[in-house]
Amino acid sequence: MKKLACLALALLIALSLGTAVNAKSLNLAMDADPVSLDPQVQLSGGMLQYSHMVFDPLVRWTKEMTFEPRLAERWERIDENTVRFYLRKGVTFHSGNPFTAKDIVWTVDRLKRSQDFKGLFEPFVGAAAVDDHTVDLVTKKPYPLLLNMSTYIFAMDSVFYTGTDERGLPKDAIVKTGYSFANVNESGTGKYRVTHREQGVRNVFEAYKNYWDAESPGNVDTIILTPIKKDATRVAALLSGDVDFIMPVPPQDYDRIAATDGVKLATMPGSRVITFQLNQKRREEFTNPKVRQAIVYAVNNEGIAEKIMKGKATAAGQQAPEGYLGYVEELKPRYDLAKARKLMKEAGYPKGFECTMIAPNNRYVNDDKIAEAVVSMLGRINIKVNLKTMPKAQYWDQFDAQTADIQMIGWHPDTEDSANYTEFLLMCPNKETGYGQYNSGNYCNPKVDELILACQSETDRDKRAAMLQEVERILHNDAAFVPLHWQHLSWAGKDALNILPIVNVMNFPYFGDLVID
Amino acid sequence: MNAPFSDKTKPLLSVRDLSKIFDISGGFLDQLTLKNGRLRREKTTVKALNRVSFDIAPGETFSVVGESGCGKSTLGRTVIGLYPPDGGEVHYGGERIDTLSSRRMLPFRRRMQMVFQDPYASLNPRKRVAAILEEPLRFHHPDMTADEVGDRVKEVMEQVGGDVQWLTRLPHEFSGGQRQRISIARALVVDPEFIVADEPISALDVSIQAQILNLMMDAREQRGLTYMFIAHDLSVVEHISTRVAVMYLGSLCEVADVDRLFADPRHPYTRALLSAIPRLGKKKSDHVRLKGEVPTPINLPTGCVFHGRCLYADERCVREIPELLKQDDGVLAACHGVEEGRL
Amino acid sequence: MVAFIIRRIVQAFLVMFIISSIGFAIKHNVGDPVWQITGISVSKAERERIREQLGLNDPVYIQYINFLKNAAHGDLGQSYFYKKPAADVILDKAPATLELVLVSSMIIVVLSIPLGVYAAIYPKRIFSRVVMGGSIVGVSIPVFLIAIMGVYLFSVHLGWLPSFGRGATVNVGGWRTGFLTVDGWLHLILPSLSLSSIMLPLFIRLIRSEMMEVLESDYIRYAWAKGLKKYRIWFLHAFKNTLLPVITVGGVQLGITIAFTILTETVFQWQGLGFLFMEAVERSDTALLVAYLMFVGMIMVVVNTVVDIIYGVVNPTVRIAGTK
Amino acid sequence: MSALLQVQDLTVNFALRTGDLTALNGVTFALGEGERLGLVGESGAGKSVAGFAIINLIGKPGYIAGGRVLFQGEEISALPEEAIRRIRGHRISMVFQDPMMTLNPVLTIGTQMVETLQAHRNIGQSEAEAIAVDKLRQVHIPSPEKRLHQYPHEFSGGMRQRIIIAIALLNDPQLIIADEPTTALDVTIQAEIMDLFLELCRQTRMGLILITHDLAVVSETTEKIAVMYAGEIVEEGRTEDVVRRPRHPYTQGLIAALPQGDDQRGTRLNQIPGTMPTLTRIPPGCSFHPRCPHAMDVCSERAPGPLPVAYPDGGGGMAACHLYDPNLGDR
Repeated sequence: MKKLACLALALLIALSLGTAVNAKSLNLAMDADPVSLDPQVQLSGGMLQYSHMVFDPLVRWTKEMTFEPRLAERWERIDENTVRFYLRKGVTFHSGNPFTAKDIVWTVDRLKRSQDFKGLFEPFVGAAAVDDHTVDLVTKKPYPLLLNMSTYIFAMDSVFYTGTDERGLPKDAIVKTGYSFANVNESGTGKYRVTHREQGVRNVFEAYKNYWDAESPGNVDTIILTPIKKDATRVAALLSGDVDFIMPVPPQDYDRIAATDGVKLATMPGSRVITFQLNQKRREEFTNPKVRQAIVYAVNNEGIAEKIMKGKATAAGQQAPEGYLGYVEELKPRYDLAKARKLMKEAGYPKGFECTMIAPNNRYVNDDKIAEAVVSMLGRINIKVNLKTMPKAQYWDQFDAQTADIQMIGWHPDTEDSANYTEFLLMCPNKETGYGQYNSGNYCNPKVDELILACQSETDRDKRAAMLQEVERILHNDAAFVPLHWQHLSWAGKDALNILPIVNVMNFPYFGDLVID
Repeated sequence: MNAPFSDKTKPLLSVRDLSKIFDISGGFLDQLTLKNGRLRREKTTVKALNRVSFDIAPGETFSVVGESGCGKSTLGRTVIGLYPPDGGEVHYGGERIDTLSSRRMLPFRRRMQMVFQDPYASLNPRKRVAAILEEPLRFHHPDMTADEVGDRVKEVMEQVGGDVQWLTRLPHEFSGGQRQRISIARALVVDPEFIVADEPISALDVSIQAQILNLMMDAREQRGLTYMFIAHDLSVVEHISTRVAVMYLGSLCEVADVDRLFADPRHPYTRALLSAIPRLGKKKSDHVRLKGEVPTPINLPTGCVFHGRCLYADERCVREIPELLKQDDGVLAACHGVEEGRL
Repeated sequence: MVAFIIRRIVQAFLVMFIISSIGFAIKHNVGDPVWQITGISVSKAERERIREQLGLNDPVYIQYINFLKNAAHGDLGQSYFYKKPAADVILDKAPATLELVLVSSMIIVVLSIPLGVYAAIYPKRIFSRVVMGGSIVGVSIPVFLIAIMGVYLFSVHLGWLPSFGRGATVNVGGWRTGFLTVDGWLHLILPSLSLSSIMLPLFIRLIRSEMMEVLESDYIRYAWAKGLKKYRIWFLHAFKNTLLPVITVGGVQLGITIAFTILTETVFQWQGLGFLFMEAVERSDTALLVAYLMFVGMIMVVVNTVVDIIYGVVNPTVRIAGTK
Repeated sequence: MSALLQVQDLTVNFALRTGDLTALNGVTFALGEGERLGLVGESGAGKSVAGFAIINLIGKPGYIAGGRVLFQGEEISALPEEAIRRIRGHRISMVFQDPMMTLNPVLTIGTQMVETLQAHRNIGQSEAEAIAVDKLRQVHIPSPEKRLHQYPHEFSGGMRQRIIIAIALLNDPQLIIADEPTTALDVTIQAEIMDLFLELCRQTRMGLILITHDLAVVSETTEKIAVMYAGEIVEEGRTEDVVRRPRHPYTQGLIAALPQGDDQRGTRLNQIPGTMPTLTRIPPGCSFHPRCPHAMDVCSERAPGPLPVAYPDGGGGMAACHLYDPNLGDR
């Protein structure tokens, strides 16, 4: 008996040693760490990156912007308002609880309560369990973005999060600014469990031994996530070997990293578009399409992408990048100073005018430098711009109050869909519906609104694409806004890391699939 | 210009029971102390002047002598109104001046001037001499024309033995003696009657001291000035004074004509002080050696302030504060021993 | 002594009150925290609801009164970002900063005293001139640059020292210390050197000029006239007197070092109060901001008190204020 | 009387950027054992420099440019630093002007006394303290054992100066150089300190150089007087001769400038016109000639050497004045 025990122990040690040999650990440095362990407390890039590590969605985006099954093995549309998902079997949460359709119903219910997600899930009636492993997602009317939204349904452990905690508070509470059970505890189905969390200092993720996805080639068992705020420090940490992987990479260090042996840089055009809005309510001049066009023609956004963004941005002539439904091939950046001057003359402003501009100085890559460049470009068509830049903490209040004639805004659609840009940035501002929430240009074209509203319930992909492209063309001709560029995403890591397969345009690296040689 | 004070029989300056207390205890929190487990507020005060009374007749040079810290400078400054007194009265030319508003005090400020010990500190280093001298003149005589002011300044400059060229220079360009001449000129320029000179020669070398003393004596003769002369150098005091007051710890010990004081000092402290004066060409005589140390004016001794150091003190001296009493020959002495005829 | 203690306590409260008022006055300029705790696509109405919930729509004076009420009970409000009481966050991060400042101060003291004294005794020697010249250069280079240069030289290029963070720490009774591990010390070297680079030149210059002044004094001349040996004159007579102004000025300067940790900690991702403050500003985490200001204010009062006590110990003519 | 100290042609220069300045110009005097000499002059005359030059303790940028100092026959001006250190505070002690500034404020009296003993003698702490207590008693400090542990600020000005004198006495020196020892003190304290000096000199046969601006103080204390003007000794002689029958016009002027007491009260004092020249502007020839009532042509051309002067009672002295140059004819 004793011998047997010894043998078993030896075997156990051998096994653990064996796995230890294969186990790789990753020292990861990002500019910030997740603000909470509750995936529904805030809708932000950092939280989604976290959710993909610890939780699994029903489906997720591929690099090609198609959907791949995760917790849903397959799905089918059963009527115009309903899609049925067939869930993966044998999946367990980190708590050990089995994953079932009930959890999806619970999760969607909670999403509809979440302050940050309720807007996105507004079109949904909810989820209904058909059986333990089948669930229907029902929308109020035909909804073309149902699958897009399913990428946000990160299954939460309904049993784990139900009831009250030791403080007597409900475990499912969503609390933004204080303690909640979900803020400090997690039970997802994702590859990694949070084993240590010192917010802002160090987060340790360990592979969950009963993780369902055995097919993934990923071989990282431990991820140590350290937030490093300062760009230069983050780069130095990689170059000195203190960390293995950093994101984002500041453009000014692209060349240095590319030139350094042992580390490599990965970049990819992203979908965040940087624009300026011309406020037609504040400036009479901006109601004249010729003036708006003149401004668009005067802005050399290719030059900005080349010089200021060091080539790590793609100059834009429209809102949506290539790959999006609304993308129109022929809408190119249009820099033509002569034409801009001519338009100004035609519009009746040969001598130009003076106006104001605001931009943040720590929100987008090189935001203040871009604004300065645009100011000098507009100077060439005699528009004298008084620019004020400020930290993002102060910027959004100013933006909201529309304190300047020209305001900068960048946008990335949470839905990964063209319509989202227009809904927030260019539809006629409407307090009731919330459309045009960030339309500080006060551009308002009923035709555009009509098209966008129509495509919201158009489930035919081709018809929908045609409508969205029509919108882009109208906006282009109207010069509804000043497009600058789509920011590139960037990551850098040691050579041994196979970065490219796991990164994507949404900037949610799928660390579970990371292979370290 | 006012005529000099003419009535020689009445005092020009009369000081009655003048007291001055300085609060050195700082802010409220500094005053807190713990006594017997209780928090108390206690003020620390320096009793710089204790009921000082004297008169100065017109034309006198009234000297106040005493050792450092005895209150003689405070007396000068309180008399001239730089410090408000905490008790007693100051009368000038028959009028009480310590209670006057600063506007009503203005004419007296012209008639009473002060000269300080350290001309380095009392002359504004960034102003030219001309500006320094013109300033009081313009202040007290706003009706004077620029030419009149200029003439008056030049006149005074020559009187103090200065040079007209000095006027364009800054104080630091002068030696100590020259600077003291300038500060005397500043006092004289408004044609005062009464000058309080606080140690005007202490910072100067012997040969320069003589120059300044002569200057002061000349000015007195020419202008009929009255001086209150504050000094610690007894041989100088003996030389220029008509009357001398001896101070100890904020109180007057003895006031007498200069001849009487130096020939026949009454108060034991005066005796000790005089015996200590070094005399040229005399071998050491017997100094009256005082016992103990000068007490602090924070905790004044009871009775006679001098009793702790006095060789003749008795039980009454510890208990009772002696009055400044007039002796047969007019000498005023505050000493029980003198009163009782013991000394 | 009683007055001294009472005064310090009153002073501390006064400082807290004033600082909290200032903190409150500026917190509305730092930005709207609601933008920082919600995703950008959240609707205006939703955002307004959150603002209402957090009491941000109340008039400022009501907010301030509420704050004071809570502060009286030791509650400085919730950190939006850390989702914990701000005071807890501050206490959590304080050890990192205090250790950094402590080590920097030691470096400053250990280096500035011998260098300053040497430069005062031998002002004309080449080494003294090099030290003084170097101190001018040191004063004029921003700490940020020194830190980055240090990282690139010692971490990236030479690979001797870690580039960021505190390394391995040990929790001793709630105090997370880096002093007990080799790794912790390695991580301390660059940040503490960078931080000390701000004050070191000032201290060298201060000690030198004070020492030179003391060396000119009558009692030093008298010490020579007594036939004392030079080392005794320099290191006892002169140095002890040099210390007096250095303690007064230096104590305050070391207090100011806390403020400079903002720069150093940001560069080194040093998870202390300075870093916290920077983040609190960027995140409009206003409760944390006010708590930080109050904590630093309190540290200043404590430093001043300690300086006064040390001064009283070194200088026999000044017993602690209030004792007579 | 054997010579305790001989100062011969001592010259001190200050090296400034603009060139050397002569602060002390060929000063010569001598002092016998137990003798008391007064070195008198106004501020800037160089009397303090002379005092410090004797123990080779002139602050930068000053240096001894010429001459020598013999102490008990030994040329101490040429000694290396360590050897002269052994003389300072041991065989020659100094007393400075302002007792407030002279004692180190942060060290106890005991420390400052014991270190002075231990710097020169190989003795232990308790033995040193015993000597210190003894010396404090000698200068009439009450309860000296207790006082040893106090700091300078706990003493009054007069007490402090007595402590400094006690420190000066610690190693039983043969000479004390007292630089304006009573200038900062009140007149009654001054009298006490001067009495103390006299008492000590008589007890121990110690030499004393009393540097002061106050002729009256010197005249009561010393046997000899040397009068300095602009870095030179212009007159030297027995105290009563110099005070009663001054020969140099400067000494004459100086004495006449002092208030003389009862018989001349209220009269104008004699004043010497002008001021003493600063070191940068010393006139050629006799440095006093611009202020001298007896100046002759030769005075502005040539500096007078030390010339012997005689007194009716057979005493002799020296005056650096062309008036006493027999070659120029008696006046």
